[in-house]
Amino acid sequence: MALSSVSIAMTGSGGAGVMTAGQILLDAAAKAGYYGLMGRTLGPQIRGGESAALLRLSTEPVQSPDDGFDILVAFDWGNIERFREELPMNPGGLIIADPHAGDVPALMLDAERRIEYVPFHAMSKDIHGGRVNMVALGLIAELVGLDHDCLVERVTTQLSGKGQTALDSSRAGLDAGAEAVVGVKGVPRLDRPKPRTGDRWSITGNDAAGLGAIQGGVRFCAAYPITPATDILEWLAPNLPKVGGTLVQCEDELASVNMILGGSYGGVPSVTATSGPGLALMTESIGLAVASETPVVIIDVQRGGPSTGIPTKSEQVDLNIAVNGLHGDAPHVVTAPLSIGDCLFTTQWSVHLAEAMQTAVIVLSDQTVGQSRTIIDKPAEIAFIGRRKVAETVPGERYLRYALTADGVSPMSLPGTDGGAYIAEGLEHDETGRPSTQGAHHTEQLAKRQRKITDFDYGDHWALVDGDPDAEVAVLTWGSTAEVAREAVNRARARGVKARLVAVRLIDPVPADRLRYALAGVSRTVVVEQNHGGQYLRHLRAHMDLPGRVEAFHRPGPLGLRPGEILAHILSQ
Amino acid sequence: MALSSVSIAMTGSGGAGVMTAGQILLDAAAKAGYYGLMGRTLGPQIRGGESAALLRLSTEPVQSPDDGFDILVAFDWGNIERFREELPMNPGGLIIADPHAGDVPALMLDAERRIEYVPFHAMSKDIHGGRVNMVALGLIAELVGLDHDCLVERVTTQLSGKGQTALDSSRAGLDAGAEAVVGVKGVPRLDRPKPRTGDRWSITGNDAAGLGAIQGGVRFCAAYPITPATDILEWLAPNLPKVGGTLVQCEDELASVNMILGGSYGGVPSVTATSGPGLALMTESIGLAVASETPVVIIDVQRGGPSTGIPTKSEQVDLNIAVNGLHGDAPHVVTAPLSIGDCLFTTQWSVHLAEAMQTAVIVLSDQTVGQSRTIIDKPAEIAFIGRRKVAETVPGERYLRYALTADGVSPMSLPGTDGGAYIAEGLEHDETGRPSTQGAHHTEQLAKRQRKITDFDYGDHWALVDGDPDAEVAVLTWGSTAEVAREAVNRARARGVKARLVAVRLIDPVPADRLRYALAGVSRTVVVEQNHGGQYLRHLRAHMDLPGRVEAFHRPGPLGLRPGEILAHILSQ
Amino acid sequence: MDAVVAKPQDYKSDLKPIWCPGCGDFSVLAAITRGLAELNLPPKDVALVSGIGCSSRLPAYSTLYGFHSVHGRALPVASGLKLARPDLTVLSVGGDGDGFSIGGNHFVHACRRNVDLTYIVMDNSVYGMTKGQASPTTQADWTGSKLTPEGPGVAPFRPLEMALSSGATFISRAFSGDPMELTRQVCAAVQHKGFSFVHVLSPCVTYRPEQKGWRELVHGDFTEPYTDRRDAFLRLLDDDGFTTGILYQGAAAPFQPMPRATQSVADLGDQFVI
Amino acid sequence: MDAVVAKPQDYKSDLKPIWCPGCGDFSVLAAITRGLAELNLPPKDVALVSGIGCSSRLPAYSTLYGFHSVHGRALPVASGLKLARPDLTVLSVGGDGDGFSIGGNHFVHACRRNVDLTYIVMDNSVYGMTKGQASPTTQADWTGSKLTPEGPGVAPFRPLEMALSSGATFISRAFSGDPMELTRQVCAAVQHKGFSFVHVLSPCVTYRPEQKGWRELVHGDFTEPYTDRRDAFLRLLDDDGFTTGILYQGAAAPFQPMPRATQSVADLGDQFVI
Ligand SMILES: Cc1ncc(C[n+]2csc(CCOP(=O)(O)OP(=O)(O)O)c2C)c(N)n1
Ligand SMILES: Cc1ncc(C[n+]2csc(CCOP(=O)(O)OP(=O)(O)O)c2C)c(N)n1
Ligand code: SF4
Ligand code: SF4
Ligand SMILES: [Mg+2]
Ligand SMILES: [Mg+2]
Repeated sequence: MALSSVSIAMTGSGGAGVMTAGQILLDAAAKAGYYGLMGRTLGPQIRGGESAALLRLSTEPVQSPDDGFDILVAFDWGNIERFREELPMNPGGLIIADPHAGDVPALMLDAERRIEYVPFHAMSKDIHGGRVNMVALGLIAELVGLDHDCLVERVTTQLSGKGQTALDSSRAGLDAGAEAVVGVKGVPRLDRPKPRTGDRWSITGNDAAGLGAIQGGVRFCAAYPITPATDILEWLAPNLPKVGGTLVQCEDELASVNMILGGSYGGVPSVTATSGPGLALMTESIGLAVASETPVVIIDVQRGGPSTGIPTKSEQVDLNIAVNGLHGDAPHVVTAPLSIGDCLFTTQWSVHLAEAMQTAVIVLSDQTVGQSRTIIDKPAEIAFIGRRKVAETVPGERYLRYALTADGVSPMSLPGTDGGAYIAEGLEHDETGRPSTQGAHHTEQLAKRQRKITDFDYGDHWALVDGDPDAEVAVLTWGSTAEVAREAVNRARARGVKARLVAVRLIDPVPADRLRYALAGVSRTVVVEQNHGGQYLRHLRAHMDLPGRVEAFHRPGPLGLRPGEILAHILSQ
Repeated sequence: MALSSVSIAMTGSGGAGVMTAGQILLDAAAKAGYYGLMGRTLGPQIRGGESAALLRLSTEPVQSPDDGFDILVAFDWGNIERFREELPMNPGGLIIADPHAGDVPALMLDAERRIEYVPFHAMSKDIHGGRVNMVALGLIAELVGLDHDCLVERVTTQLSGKGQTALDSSRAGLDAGAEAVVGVKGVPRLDRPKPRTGDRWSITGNDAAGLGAIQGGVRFCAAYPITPATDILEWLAPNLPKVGGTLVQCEDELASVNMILGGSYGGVPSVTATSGPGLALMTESIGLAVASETPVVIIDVQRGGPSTGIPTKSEQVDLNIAVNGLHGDAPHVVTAPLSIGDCLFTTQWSVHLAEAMQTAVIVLSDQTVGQSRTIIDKPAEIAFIGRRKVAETVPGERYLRYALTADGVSPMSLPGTDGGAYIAEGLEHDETGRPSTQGAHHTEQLAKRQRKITDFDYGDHWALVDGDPDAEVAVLTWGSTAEVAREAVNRARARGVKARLVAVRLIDPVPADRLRYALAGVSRTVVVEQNHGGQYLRHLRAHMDLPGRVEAFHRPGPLGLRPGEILAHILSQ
Repeated sequence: MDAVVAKPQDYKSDLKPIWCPGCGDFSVLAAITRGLAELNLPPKDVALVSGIGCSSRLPAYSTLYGFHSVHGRALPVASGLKLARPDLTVLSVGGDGDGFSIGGNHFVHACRRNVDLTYIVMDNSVYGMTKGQASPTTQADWTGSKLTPEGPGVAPFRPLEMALSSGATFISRAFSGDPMELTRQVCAAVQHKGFSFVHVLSPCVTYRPEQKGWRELVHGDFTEPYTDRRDAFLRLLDDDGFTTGILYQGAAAPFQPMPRATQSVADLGDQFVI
Repeated sequence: MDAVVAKPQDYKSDLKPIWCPGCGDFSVLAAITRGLAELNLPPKDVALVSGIGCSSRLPAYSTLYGFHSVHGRALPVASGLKLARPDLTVLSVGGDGDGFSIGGNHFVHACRRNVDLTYIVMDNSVYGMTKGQASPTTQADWTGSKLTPEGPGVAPFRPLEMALSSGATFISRAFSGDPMELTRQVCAAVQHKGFSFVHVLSPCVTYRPEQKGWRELVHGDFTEPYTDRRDAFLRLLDDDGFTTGILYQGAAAPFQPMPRATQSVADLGDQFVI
């Protein structure tokens, strides 16, 4: 039984080294020529709580989880009821358990389940300094057909600096695990990897977002830590200085967003990252960015809501606030990365959009793409670099900061420029920036701020469109569910359904014409998203009529959407 | 020429006493048996700037301004260009100017304009302690046919306590003004008032909102001043203590909204009032109200936006943020008063809704209704009083704060109750309130919080529906534009157009079934609102299909919508 | 309950804390329950309000009424509750990030406002919940966080000095490792009429393991509370941050309670009659 | 402009202030323009950042670069600007409500952070812009506002003490009615390396007409700036709120500037290569 992809979950209490093992497995697979991704789920305990590493390894580039896991390796069963539902098993899936941890709990059992017991604990005890996770790793790699040397090499790199003893005992653990395979039956194995050239990257969505920001031109970041956005900041903090930029940890999100307004006013492209609660605190000042036409990028790594909600789990639930959360008529831009790897492109593009339109861009990432790690080919260079239309000022001549231009974008002067002094203004103002309460000024500035967003040429990047030209069903989705939806569409097509994927990166303004074109000809449009309220569908409805029969397919987290459930929906109608 | 309503504007620089004169005129008219309303417009100067009192007096109850003014009395022309557009004149309208202030500025002149010069300034100089505004008042009252004695009586009441000299000079001013009428031609006069019994009130929308809150059961208010909401707070501050309540001035809006969450958790119905920028700061904690199911009422007196915008002018621009401004899936309620007087009913009803559903209710008032004053018959008693479903707890038995009830409302225990202790929780939780990350708990609590809002019986109060049963055109509007729209509908009907008014008080959840019923049979639905983005229409579209041809009719402020422009739209299609 | 003598267990719920083994917050929970038992306050009449953070999870581990609000907003929620319900005993608890960073403004203004409630801050000079970033009380050169790899580079926030400058009327400091003193302070703070601030050095064993060494640094030198702000200030100028005890207790009147009604709601409208 | 000597008029725009005749803020505007002229700083290299309030309208009356931001957020905007553009001279201006009420947290943390900028607060103990409510510096028994008819009932905020406790490195107080001293302080503050705080008593003639009497109360007794926090504290304990002069000037290094690039952006991705 050889497969193009195998999904593996490892669970265990904190300290068992589940995450380390997962990361090594992913990187070793990458070295061996595979692709893959790894998500993570954690319990509420700060330390020592249960956790699970959720992997999928594949011969082809893959950024979606499978419906379930083919192999579940349980180091122990602590608090399994808390995240049982995040561990769906594929039919015929194999549970490998340690007898030391007791019987497999009833809630893990169903008709199709197969169980093998392997005494990881006892085996590790036999090794001096032996660790359960290394034994398990050796076993899993061997099971799925990953080259043992590759694995050993990876562990060696990972543990370099920990001393020879640690290396030796790890190696012994890997070996012991690999040997234990003989006792295990009915094992799904991966096809051989295809030969590929070129570098590959192991990267999380949050790191990719940080890199995208810098590539887009960002040199200033001010932020306040919040799960699951902190990693972006923790990546930017040491990396920004390398390229002449800086990051400031602020007292709160009110300070963060206003600091980047200051940095951007100074001419330095600026970013902040947060999650729902922090975004809520920022909206007043995002409105200031809109009114004063100061470019800023706010990355919202969404988590379960409302309120404090479920900070460590994922949902696509901040579309409402991102699109409509500002007071007054405040047009701005909202984007969403379509995969872990796409966090790079979408963030970089968003910096470009913010700078080009002198507005606020909110990037709707989420915990799923942000905190998952994937293997990708080294991305091609992306052309987008934030470039502002800078004003050519003439000393002595009145500079019109908010000039009524055809495209709505008014050339901006940077502090230090002679003849370019102006007041960035949050009060309504005339073309010079002087406060005005006159209806004429208000209307023309409102229209200009709208026009620059609506009339901008977003090019082909607004969405990923893929599938049958003569499709009957369109799966329309946004942000992080794109790859899951893509897999569902591919499976449907494999079953003969004419289907098309439309995965939207540009959430607001709604690219209505392009959407109509992308959906042309379909008789069913299935709108897929991971939230309770169907926020994207409502947003689309507000702005356009969708063609054909519109079917809402959405449910809340924490379990991410699965290709199989979307497929089932496609097939069921 | 006798009219059922006359509209009068008075303008002058600060200190000229324009507002005092306006208020006296309105109250005197009320005493004489008329109805009416008075709006106000002010320049940016804190003191001494230009201002205008904008009145309409009528024999019938009236809460909408007319298209323009029949009489404009200018004490002077300082900075008139700044608010010229807020002073539209009716055809044949009369400008009364003081030669002392120079010629009537060109921008006030057009073909149909008639001008009379009256030397207010010189006349007031002739009186010991004489003031321009009293002379003007005497003149206007006489012109429009208001009983001179009524006016004198009102001035006497108003100035009681200022001493006999002040009274004498005011009286002399009124007399002089009244006598000057003989020189003025082509004067619009009011019909005689109809005889009425019962008390009448002179009240602003902001005061009415304060009273509505208290009548609804509010006894605690925490707030931070902001134009144009401060008057609500300034009314509540001395009045709450009379009924055993209190108001706290906070350090900011973050404190305000969280203080009322605390007060409400304690069992005391609580309110805050703010405007757009303050609402933006509150959204994170309004989300906490939703998740923790703590009833609170937030009155947003909308002003021109975005950002600091136009603080002293009106717009209906915070619908987006009020409806969709919370992060996560956060169902709550949004209402809007339909007139100055309706601020009383809608606020009281909103307290009732918040308490009954244990949720956050955002009331979208605006500067137009909030800061205008009107004459109304003393309102009938309103039954709605905030009443929470209080839990009957049994000491020793586990109390389920977030019990999954059929209607989604879970009985709430109040601190001090034995056996009722629980933690109000912003993390996702199970029925007891204990934090949980499990999908099952999340989904059931999301559904419950949605259900209690969606399934609630809002009764007939969701809207005001009026007009022809066999209407072809429906004018669909919300909040403060209701009365203007009503006048437009009435004028259309007078011209033989079959028309209906649907003025919606319940903005969110969208009462889709009721709306469909109210719009049944029409072939055109004109959606009227005062903003740039057409926020309400988008909101409706997001939730339902409107019948017939849908026509958007909206424009931004500061000039309030006029019946005439809506009528023109109705007739033009 | 009034007649019987309360026991600390009466105040403890059966929910297992998410805290790491050895976290200082366990002792703070114990001291609060012990203090409330000593004061014999019925659990139903006490409310605990918190923000977000490891320390802010505390209310759920009690049998009291509680509000686990949002990050930084515990004090306004607590103040609103106490103002609306003066009959309750209200405590607010949380961390140094919650209280001095995002909640810093409310801290300052709560000290000024002097509402009769007790604020207990579990200070570990770190953001525990978000996995170890610098907080306002972190030393400028602490390089333990990836977010500030060169150290935060900012002079630490001085909680006691800030409280005193802001006008707090009860100010003390305790160490979670000295539960008796902590309990004594909790009792005194709850009994104080007005805003009382208890600054607790409460180690984060996970992200600041070196704080286990606090035991050696702590010394109980605020023996008698000063009643004069001047004296307290002078004392603080010599403070090394590890002195425990009640520093200051002033006598300003607490902020306005709910008044008694003097008029019926029905009559309120009379003022609008012309 | 570098060669020529700047004149105060060069820094003044032709926009007519919305301020009431006699408002103290006129003098502050004059002192800032005079001070910048004395320092001969080209207007194009100076930025003025404000929040919302009467006083916060000041930037528009200058020929400088400026940001009229939102209520309470002037300091973060100014800090971000200075950090991103260390070559500029950055000043932030605003009122007591803007700076100590809604902006109180940023004030405290800006004092700690010590970014090299100057913060000038025009304190009139009232919210002028919203027509006369109590501010943090308003006396507890001031009954002039309808919002607090019995007076705010809260002890006034002490700006200088708070700044000192928070770690500000330059602290002074001036009176708008003494323009020479005010100008001197503006110059010294701008020249100070680090965060400088100038507290200006600037009467609101409209809502606090009694403040015209401040002229009689003010006395210039902070003659030499203290360089030791202790001394400054001791001095403040005797302060009546009307002492003018430079109280304190410390020597802590300003907060991190933008570093020089050491690597090309293209190489950043290398860390992800397996
Ligand atoms: C508005 C908002 N911003 C950020 C966060 C993320 N967050 C949660 S707890 C916390 C800091 C906790 O630190 P502290 O208050 O010191 O508590 P500790 O965990 O150390 O006890 C932060 C930044 C949040 N929940 N909400
Ligand atoms: C978020 C927000 N809340 C409230 C306001 C209303 N507001 C504008 S200025 C102001 C206070 C101004 O007082 P201060 O800063 O002392 O300035 P002054 O007018 O006295 O110079 C307030 C409360 C606002 N603009 N934004
Ligand atoms: S992370 Fe630190 S503060 Fe949080 S529970 Fe663990 S030891 Fe305590
Ligand atoms: S209201 Fe007061 S602070 Fe505002 S401009 Fe007038 S005098 Fe100055
Ligand atoms: Mg902490
Ligand atoms: Mg002020």
